[in-house]
Amino acid sequence: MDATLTEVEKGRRPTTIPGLGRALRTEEMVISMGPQHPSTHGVLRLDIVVDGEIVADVIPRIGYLHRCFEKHCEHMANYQQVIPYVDRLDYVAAMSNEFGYVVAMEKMLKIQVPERVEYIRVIMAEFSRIVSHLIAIGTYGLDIGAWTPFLYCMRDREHVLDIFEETCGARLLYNYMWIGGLSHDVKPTFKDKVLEFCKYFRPNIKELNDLLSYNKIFIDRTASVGVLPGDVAVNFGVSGPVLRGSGVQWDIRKNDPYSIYNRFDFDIPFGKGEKGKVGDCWDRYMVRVHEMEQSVNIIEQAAKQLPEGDVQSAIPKRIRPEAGEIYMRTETPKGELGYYIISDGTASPFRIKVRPPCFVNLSALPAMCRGAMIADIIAILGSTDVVLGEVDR
Amino acid sequence: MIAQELYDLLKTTFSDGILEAKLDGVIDPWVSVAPDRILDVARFLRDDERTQFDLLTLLSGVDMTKGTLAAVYHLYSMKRNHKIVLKTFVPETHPHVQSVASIWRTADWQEREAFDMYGMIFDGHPDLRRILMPDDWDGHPLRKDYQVPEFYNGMKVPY
Amino acid sequence: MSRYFRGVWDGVYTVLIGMKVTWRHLFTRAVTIQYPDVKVKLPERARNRLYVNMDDCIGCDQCAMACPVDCITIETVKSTPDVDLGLTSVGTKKRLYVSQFDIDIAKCCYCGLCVYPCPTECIKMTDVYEFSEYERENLVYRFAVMTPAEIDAAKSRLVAYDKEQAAKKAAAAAARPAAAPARGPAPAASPSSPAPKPAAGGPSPAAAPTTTPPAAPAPAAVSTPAAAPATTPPAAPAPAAGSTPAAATPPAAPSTPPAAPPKNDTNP
Amino acid sequence: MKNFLLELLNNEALVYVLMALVPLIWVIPFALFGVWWERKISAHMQDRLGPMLTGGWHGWSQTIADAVKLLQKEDLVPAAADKKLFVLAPYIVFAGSYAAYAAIPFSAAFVGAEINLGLFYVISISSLVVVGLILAGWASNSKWSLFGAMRSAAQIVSYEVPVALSILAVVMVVGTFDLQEINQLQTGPVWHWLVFQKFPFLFLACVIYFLASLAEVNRTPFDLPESESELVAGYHTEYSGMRFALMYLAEYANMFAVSAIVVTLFFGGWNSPFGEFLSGPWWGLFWFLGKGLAVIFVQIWLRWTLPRLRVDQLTYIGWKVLIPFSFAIILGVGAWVLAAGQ
Repeated sequence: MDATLTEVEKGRRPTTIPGLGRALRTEEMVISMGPQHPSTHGVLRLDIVVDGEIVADVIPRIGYLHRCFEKHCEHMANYQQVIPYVDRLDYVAAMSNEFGYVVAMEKMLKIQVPERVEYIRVIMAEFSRIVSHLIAIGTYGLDIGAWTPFLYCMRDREHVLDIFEETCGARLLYNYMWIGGLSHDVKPTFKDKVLEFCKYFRPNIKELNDLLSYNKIFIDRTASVGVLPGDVAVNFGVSGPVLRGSGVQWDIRKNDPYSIYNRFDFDIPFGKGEKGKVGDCWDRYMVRVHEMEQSVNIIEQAAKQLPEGDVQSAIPKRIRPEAGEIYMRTETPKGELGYYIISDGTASPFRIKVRPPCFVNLSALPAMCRGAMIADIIAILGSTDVVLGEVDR
Repeated sequence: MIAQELYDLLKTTFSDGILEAKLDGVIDPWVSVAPDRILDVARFLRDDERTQFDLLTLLSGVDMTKGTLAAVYHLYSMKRNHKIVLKTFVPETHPHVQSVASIWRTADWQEREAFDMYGMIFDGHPDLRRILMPDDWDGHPLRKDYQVPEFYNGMKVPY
Repeated sequence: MSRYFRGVWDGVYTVLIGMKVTWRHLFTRAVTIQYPDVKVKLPERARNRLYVNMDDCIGCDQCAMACPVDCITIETVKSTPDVDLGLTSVGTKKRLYVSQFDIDIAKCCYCGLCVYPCPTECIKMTDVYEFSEYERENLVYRFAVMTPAEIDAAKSRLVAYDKEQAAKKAAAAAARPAAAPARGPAPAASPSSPAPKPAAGGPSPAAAPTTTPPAAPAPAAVSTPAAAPATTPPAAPAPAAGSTPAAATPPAAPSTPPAAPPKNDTNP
Repeated sequence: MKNFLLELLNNEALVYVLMALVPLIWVIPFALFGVWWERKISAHMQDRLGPMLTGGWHGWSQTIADAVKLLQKEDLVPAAADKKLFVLAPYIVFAGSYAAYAAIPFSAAFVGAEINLGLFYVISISSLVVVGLILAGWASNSKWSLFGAMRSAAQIVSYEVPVALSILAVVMVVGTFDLQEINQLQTGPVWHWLVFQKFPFLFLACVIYFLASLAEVNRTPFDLPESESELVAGYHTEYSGMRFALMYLAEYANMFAVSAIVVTLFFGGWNSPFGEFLSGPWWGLFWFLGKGLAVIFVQIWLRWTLPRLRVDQLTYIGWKVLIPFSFAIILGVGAWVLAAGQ
């Protein structure tokens, strides 16, 4: 047994029931939730120490999906081959992962990519934010017990995936953004389809709010549950909607802009404690809903400004960065995704370390869960929106 | 605060703890700290009014080859919007670094990962266990001299 | 108290709103399709099963090198200058027999990185996405069209050619100090002592820069250097070519075990 | 019907056995149909189609195929389970829900047992289900099952109270526990139905009874005992094959039983909504089953709309919302009856 469990066990003590006259031993029960469990969003295992339905402690156990991403990268023949692997980190928002990686590599190689590439990348990354948040929201409803919003979310997601598939041929793992450019230029009908989607999608957000977000049962389940105060959140290093849900107005797209995000007009939604306390599950959830609206705004602006040009002109013939290192971070749907890339001057990477937002966000889970109920763990875990592909890499 | 000022500040505060620095000609300037002073440096950087590094963005282990391991700390201050990279180099034979999990709680898991992958021992860590690999795994896979074992618990490791 | 009633009212009201939404959807058209009966036309860029047009493949190995998961295995045999392998559809001259072109589609991650470097655009991703199999073995697609007999023939021809070249070279080397007149009979006297040297010296390190994949069967690779010089005299066709009894086709050439090509330059 | 069979067979024991089997003719097809219907409704609410292949028209025989598959499955009992109780539990669950059918008046001519405390009997016998659920949870020797069982015990026990109180309001109006008699009192046009009597008290009583009955049969938003996202499947996590099918059958039988009570108490039971028009024993059966299915439709509709409550909120709603409101209704109805009587 490991240290954490025994510590909890030390805390067990006989409870004297008044009137009964003798000590009645109560003890905590350890429930192993996962790795096969309907709502651990993959293969996460939580050892839950419960006292009745009250949670005394949660010990996450990860690594079931560990696929040696960093070791693989060190054995790649070149930097380009890393991109399919990068796709598989946060597999529901693969475009965002690629975006972070190519931005880092371009900064390292000092490549200036054409305007059109930047715009398309921003559109794709924001689409992938919408896709990821749709899954997060849908499965969150599923965790709370509402089935129907999940399928509405999936329905809308398909429209985005259609656009992705038409552009690069894949629906989930794209390998679309390359170092210095894109694998394909977009289709001529792309702009119309994007604008059409924006028009289609906005009413659906409202419908989702009617069905789920403002439902009294849903609010009861999520408001004032799993509160993570802002300063604790920063200390835990959490990022993305989890951090913003805690009321910290922090978004790398605004605070440390990369690519061309400084050209667009958008807001950073953050938790205000509308229905409960600041930093509860409902705030984290609602930040995602509002972020989808903001993403639609960005996509609309970008699509309207989309310049003409060649998307492959800046792709280098051979990628051989000079020895050195870089840490580059981008705002993915899950939070701050950073790549710490060390090059030793050869064609294959010396070290690629990912700063996985889900990994860091998950590490704050025990702090949010203590004192909650079993049903709340599901709600809290769902609201942190972890993707195990990224946690375990 | 730019890197040079930070370096000067650190140098005057911890004269012997700051070993070297590379501030120009690199994308991210870094300062190297002695492994047994990193806790003090971290606490100073977080608490001092001039620095206020409230966010440990990334803690990563690196195998520098030639028998040296490194722990790399990417620090960022949300309040002051500046950043610095700290590095500590330790020999592979004695990979002991002070844990900063008491300063930034995010270091808890990230140090466990560095321990798991590189075998760096973070002294003072509350719960230093493997995190991604199985508990009974031999060796630390991300070291450059790591040999992939043929068998794990009697099972053949196929690739 | 008013909060209590408010809560009750909110509960009832929001539930009714939710019910209105689902009621409305009860009568909207389903967005799903009946998949095996109805199929969506995939866009032209769809990335699914890999296909290789072997007529165009020049065996350059670029796709195998680009693959991040090493699912492509290519082996080639160099052709002799007297054989014309024809042109590809884009007009590149083919210089190599492609004796093996295997794609383990079970490993493939459909990234499409193999498609871009191909100089003749012969490897491409199709829109075929239904190719499940009961046996994992069936997922290894073998695109090479050469029969073992043809491979053996090509190899032996190459060995013979190499030998001839070596002999020529040796003869030329011998002829230079011995001046002109010895030129004519030199090829005939080929199995003299210096002849097998380049053939044996070339492939012996086996692995290094050839196209030989790591999966190449070890015993064959080991036997090659030993077998190559051993079978050079055109006397023993039977023991080496056990796998192809019907391989009587190669004109005046011995069979060699199907192993790595003797020469190591596969650059197009 | 009993008298008719007695004349025909002249054997009392045989007649009782036959009478006991009659509701099965409805329960089993209903469970099969109900599962299919629920899947179709949920599918269309979610912009999908649901099962479409098996059997041709809209996959009508999908659940039949499912049932056949479940019956063919290997009979699994977990190694650590208490085998006897584990085997026994599904039967108790099913017996509890099936026994309620004895007193349910399907039509003017058919009711299994004409008990003059029929309503009382139904409420008490359907509580037997909870024993089966606890047995199932305990015997499985799985923590998830145990959690589900404990939750369902807590839930069913707390929701018995609002169920009984809301029924009490009805009994105060009609003055009888006999379900057949309650039906006869509602004969006539729609406004004779009890749900429209003493408006709005009995209407509210109807709503309260309906909500509480949702909790009794573990339907969303009160499906905590088997909440699939928290407790995997609650008390029947470890069940598979035929036993699982039996659990499922019991769930749907129970669903119809509570709907039948709703229909009988508030919506005129087997009475035609058009007074004398289209009435009679067979039409009565039609109306009764039709109304029952309509109530089940609302149950399904709610299930596919709402999220699930938490266990403390569930008890909150039971004790602090439904019970005070039912007391208020009893007061109101009592005052009304008193005033009307004088």
